[in-house]
Amino acid sequence: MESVLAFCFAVAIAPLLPAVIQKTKAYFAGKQGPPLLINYYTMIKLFKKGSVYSTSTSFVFKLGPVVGFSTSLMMLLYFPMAEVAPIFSFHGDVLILFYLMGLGRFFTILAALDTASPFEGMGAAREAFFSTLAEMTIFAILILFFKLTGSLSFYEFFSGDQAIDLMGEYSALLILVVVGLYVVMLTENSRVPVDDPATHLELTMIHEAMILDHSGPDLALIEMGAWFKLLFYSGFLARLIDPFHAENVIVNGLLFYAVVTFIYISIGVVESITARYKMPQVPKFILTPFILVFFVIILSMGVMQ
Amino acid sequence: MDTLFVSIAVILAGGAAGLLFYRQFTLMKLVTIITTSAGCGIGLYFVLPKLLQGTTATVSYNWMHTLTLFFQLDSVSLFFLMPIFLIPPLTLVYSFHYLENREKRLRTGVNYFFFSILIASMAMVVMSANMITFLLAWELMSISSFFLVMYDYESSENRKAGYLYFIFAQGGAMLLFAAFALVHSHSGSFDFNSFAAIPEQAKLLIFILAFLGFGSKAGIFPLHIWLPKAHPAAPSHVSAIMSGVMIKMGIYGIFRMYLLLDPATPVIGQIVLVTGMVTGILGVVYALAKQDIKQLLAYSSVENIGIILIGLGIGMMGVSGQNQAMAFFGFAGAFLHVFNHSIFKSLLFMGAGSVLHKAKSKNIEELGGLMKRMPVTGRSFLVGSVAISGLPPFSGFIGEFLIYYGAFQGLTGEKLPFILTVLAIISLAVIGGMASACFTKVVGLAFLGEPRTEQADNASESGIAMGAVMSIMALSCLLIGVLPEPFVRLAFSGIQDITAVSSFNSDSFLLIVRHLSKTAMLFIAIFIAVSLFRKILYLKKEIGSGSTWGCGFTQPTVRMQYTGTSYAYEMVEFFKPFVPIKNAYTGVKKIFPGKTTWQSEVTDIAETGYQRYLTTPLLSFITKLKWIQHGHIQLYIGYIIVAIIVLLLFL
Amino acid sequence: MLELTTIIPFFAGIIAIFMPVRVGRGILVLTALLHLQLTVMGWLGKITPAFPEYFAVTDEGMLILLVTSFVFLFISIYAVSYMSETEISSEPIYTGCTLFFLSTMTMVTMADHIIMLWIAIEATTLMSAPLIFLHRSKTALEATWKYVMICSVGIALALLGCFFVVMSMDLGGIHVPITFSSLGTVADKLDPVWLKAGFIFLVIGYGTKMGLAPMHTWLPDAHSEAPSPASALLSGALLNCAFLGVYRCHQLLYQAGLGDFSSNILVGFGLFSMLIAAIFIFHQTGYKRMLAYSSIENMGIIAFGIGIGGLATYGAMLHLIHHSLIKSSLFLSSGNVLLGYGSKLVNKTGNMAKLFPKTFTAFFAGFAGISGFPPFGIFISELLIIMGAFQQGRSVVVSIFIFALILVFAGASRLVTKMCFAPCENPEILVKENWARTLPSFALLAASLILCIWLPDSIYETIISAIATIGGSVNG
Amino acid sequence: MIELSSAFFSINHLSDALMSLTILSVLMSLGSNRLMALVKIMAFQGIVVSLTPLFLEHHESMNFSSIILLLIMLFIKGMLIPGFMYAAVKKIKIRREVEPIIGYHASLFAGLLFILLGAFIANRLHISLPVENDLLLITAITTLSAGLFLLMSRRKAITQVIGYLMMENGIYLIGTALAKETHTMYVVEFGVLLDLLVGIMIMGIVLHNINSSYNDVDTALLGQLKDN
Repeated sequence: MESVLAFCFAVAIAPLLPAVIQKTKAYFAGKQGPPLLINYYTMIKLFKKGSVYSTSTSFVFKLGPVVGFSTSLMMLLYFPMAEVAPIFSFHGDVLILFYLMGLGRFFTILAALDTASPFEGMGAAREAFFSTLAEMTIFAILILFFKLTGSLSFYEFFSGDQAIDLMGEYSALLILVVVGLYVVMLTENSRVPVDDPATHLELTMIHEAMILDHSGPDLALIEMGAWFKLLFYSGFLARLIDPFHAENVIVNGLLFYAVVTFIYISIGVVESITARYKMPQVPKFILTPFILVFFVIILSMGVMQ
Repeated sequence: MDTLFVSIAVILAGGAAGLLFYRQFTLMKLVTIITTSAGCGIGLYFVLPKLLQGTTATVSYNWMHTLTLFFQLDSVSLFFLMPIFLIPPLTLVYSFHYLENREKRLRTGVNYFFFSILIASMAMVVMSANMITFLLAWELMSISSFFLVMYDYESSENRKAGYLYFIFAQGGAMLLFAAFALVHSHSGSFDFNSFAAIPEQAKLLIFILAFLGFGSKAGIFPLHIWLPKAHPAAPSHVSAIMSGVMIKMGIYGIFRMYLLLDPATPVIGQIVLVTGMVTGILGVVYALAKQDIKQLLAYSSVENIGIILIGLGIGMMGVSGQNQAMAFFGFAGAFLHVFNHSIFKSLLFMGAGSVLHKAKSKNIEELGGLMKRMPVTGRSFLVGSVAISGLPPFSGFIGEFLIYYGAFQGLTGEKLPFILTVLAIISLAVIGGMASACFTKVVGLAFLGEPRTEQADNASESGIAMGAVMSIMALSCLLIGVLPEPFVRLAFSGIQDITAVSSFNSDSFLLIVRHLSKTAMLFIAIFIAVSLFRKILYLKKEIGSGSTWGCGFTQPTVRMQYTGTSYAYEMVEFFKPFVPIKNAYTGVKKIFPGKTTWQSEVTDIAETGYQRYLTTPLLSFITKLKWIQHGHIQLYIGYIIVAIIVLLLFL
Repeated sequence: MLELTTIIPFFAGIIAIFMPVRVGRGILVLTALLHLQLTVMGWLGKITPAFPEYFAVTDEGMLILLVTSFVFLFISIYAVSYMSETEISSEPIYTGCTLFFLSTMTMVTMADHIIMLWIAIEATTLMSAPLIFLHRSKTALEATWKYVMICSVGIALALLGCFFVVMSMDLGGIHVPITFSSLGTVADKLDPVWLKAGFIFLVIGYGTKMGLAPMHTWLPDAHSEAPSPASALLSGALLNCAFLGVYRCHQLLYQAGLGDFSSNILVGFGLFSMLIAAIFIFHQTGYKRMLAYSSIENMGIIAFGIGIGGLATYGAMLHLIHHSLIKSSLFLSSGNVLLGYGSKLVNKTGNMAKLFPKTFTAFFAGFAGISGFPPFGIFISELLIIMGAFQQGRSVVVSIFIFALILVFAGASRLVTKMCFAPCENPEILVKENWARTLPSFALLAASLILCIWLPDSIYETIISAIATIGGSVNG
Repeated sequence: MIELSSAFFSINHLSDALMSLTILSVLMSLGSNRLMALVKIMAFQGIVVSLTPLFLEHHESMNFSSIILLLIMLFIKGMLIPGFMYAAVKKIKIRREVEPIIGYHASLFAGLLFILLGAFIANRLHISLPVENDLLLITAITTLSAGLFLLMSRRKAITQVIGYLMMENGIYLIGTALAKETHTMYVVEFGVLLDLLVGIMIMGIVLHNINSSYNDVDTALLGQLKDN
């Protein structure tokens, strides 16, 4: 029951948190920024609308948002949000979940290519490339976590005797992992400095360029999927760095979401103080955390023995 | 065992029928396809229960007084018999509408004849239990597949491909001859059972020879270069069987050799693993770089061979590191991937064949928009693409999951094994990501968007036989992905006779498999729910249609679509030292620039390497020696005298 | 009276020369049949030599006699049809000379006396030279000149070798007939140095005839210029006979305990021949020359196998049989190609698969067979030779062996695929193929195939006892 | 050198005189550029060589049949073949060997080297030889080598045939030198005879054809069949 509630809460709060980023950025720009509930309004607005489909597209175009949304939702179902056991969990779930994210990406890319638009194709190519690089880091992190906990499941990473704890034995190693995961989060969720969703030129976009032709409820599904995904990644990070462990589930949950909000704010800060990298620089940026984590794995070999 | 020989006989009879009745084109196709498929059916009917029960059988015949033909069935061979009997009937049915040219009826008959020989010889390869039998079947397999590749011999590209394949086949066979002969020199016996008893220090060399020999068939890097040439050359049902089944015989050989030698040295596992990683990554990068669908699929086969080898390598390292779980899942994963790959790669090749058949091109830069024009082909190709990218809930994921699982079990190792395992996992991830990129490219550019040429625009759906087969295979990809347990069990029974892992208890893992299945079903449920939700949202709403948003550009043409070259360029460039890209750009000159061109070509580094360091020097050396036969008798007599003098020096 | 196998063709040849063409053809085929009949009777032990001081029935001799007789029958059937299509100076000369040729080759297989063997081999040169010159072109003349000149020099050296062998007898103080069979019994008493010197000259001499490099130089010229049935005979029968000479000498040395010396020489010649063949098969322009070089390669393989000893000798003997069958089939097919396209150049041919389906089938099957693909026997023989070589621990030489095999295959398959599949530039078919000219090729291939499936006991036992004399056995 | 000179000083038989004549003929043939002269020299050499067995010590007890054989040999080597060659040369317009591959002076020098080589080999074989007839062996080896040398160094087909003849003579001499037993006697004679017959007949026919198709017997014309 707790798990279901935690899940519902996560789904409900997912649209709220990105507004925090916008607020932060507005603060840095000296503006007031949109209201915190802006995304809910957007959602309702989009759901009410109809859509215009390009004559070039086929059913795959409509499949994209649905698959993307479903896969993001799956992540939340299996991830222990707010330190509550997830609804589903089994040994090995991380593998299938990250691959499901791959499935979502696969169809998003296809939907983009279905429009026959050169810009969307360009975005799709970058998405395919950068996410492959990010995947390397993710799997390196999984290797490390398996080494530390002997487990392949989100829940087991953070529970049981060998749960990962930043304050624990390997804190030095974990700090590097946190940095790596942070970069992966920025990459996978198309944030600055990898991608700039707020840019004006389609040529320089990645994710936004891919969804140019989506409208109405389809676009809403895509947006929601993106929010879930961001929540999942920040939740993952939060579980790593969360220093608080309260007895009460609700208090614990609140503390957890406080950390999550902190991460969102940090994203806002990063977006405000850095600019997007030039495209050729991006692979280097994404590869850096991989090298970090790989280094950590090598180190762990010495530590574990 | 007799049933198997009956099935082989029926298959061969089917092939012979192709030759006999070639004058009645349709009748010939029907008779051949039905008979051969019946033969395969008999085979499957025999193999499946045997595999699940785990029985073994042996038969031997005396041959030419001194030699014996020795056949043996164990779980490994039974497992590999599965795709051999399963895929060909499907491709044959497909070929009913694929080979439609009545004028080539004799050639079609010949094609069916060699097709049946190929099936029979592959079955014999897997069944054989001594060197002679094995090599006999192996060579029959090579030569019959050569004829299959040469079907469209009118094109010089195809002839070159056939030639290249021929050389690699024969060269590989020679290495096998050497490997087996080395074993024979130690054991004095032709029997496979004698392998394990030979001295340990000889095993590494023997394995490497055999690895290269089998690898040239399987397509390990850099012995793969015939694949991307032969597969585009062959008719699609042949590519399907060659890529789906035949190259797995190379894998079978490698694995069989390993089992027989039973080496203690960990080096062998490491060699296999490293080769697998290199093959997998470079295979997929080249696949990404190619614009010819069939060539791309061929490189993708190289990639999948890499994945399978990674699985085997993980398993072998598990055996040498006494890590039973690692060994078990490595082997099982490789086996399952062999099976899965045979299905989805055949499916994809058939899809490519269907495209080639109707849209008259296999270059994705000349296709586009086929999803609407060829719905069945398009949908099944899409399913195949998702499956081959290893994405859930389709079959490709299950095999890769097992390999991942095995590899993660191996993280308990030390030093080199540990680092190799880590690298294996990361390469699998990279391969997975790149494969998605590669297949989004194919599907996205060939089937989606707007047609780039008139031929593509005029394409229509292929014949019902082709569509039906592709749909069946697509469905089975989904089935294996959603209900993997029986198939995982199948893979488990495939490795039950391997002594190193036979005592491993896999029950706890079957639980995980059930979870995987549940997750897949959950995902599908959510997917359906979301789709319904979306349907509801769109109820009674205005749905418009218009042209794609051109970002302000008002006169879009189909040529503006993103090209495959550009799509892949950045990713390919990332691997630049290993994947040479040649660009030719004429540049913009003058104030009012004229027409300008930009060309990009990716050359296979192995191919150029062979050319630069092997064939060119060798040929120029050979040319330099041509003066020996220089036409004048005086010199010839001189040779005789020199020969005498040299020999007299030995006196 | 096994000598009848020599005498009958000889007189038949004389008769055929003076008979009209049609009768001559009949005589040719009839004699071939009769010869095969007598040979088989010889095999069954029904007839034996009448002059035991010169002739003897030996296992290896009978084997080669059978192969020669069998191959000859099909070649002569083919020749009947071929000769009616081609322009040659005089068909009776062809008929007569092939019969003489058969007679002399038969003599080689039965000869036991050292000098008788030498005479017989010399006689084969004499009888086959007119066959090469049959087309009377300038190139045919040149080929004949080279053939006669080089072979004569070689054979003269072999005579010297014979003297040396006799010399070694004198030094050993032995008084036995100079036959291989009696020398074999006292071989250990022969003077080793002179025996070895004798072997060197004999192997050079007979090796010239056999086509071992570097004495092979006449072979490509002669094979390419002779009419195809004659080329088939040269390759399928004559080379074997010359090989028999080498084999006999090797046998003698083995019996004298000098087997290592002669084996090493044979291995060296074998490898060198294979490499030379490989060099010239690449970029070869004429297909008959290509086949000729392939013969050189195969003779090299046989010499290599015999030299290696053990299991490889069995392989070499099988190789000899199958090479004869397949190579003569190939030359017969090449005759059809020559008739069809009117050129010996690979570039002038093409698209055989469509233009000459029957010939193509025979030609390609033969090529596959000669390259060691099953279901033809060379697959087994090469495998056994490689295995035998590894068993003897000769890994370096066998690596060269394998390298040469691959090289030859790469070179030959390029030409063959070109001929069979590449488009032909001017598809003007001069002479159409027919069954009379393709069936013999198929029959020879079928023989190889059948021998690969079912090797008759008597042949097997004969091979085994033949190789036992040089220390070979199937069990290594 | 000492061995060599001792060999020369041991001329005390008629056979040794014949040997010197043979060597002389060899040297002359190496230095001659006229085809007709060559043929004559060969006839001379043939006669001398055929006569040699008569004057060897161990052949003194010859029987009737071997005499007959010897006579046949004399006939063929001294008359038949030279006659044949003579006719051939008559028919051909060209009378000279022009531009040999190796010049005449060099050829003569090579001839001297062959003599040295023969002496060297004869010396090496000294101990194992049944008959102590060094000079015969030296002559034989010299003739053989010179024959091979002619085969390799001359362009005209006729000269090559002559080289072949000379080689046969050398082989015959070696056979004679080495043979001790009577049973080997026939071997040598018979073999060489057959060889000669076969070789020369065929070569004659071919020579005739070469002449009629090329109007020359230069073997440089016979270099069309090649692989480079």
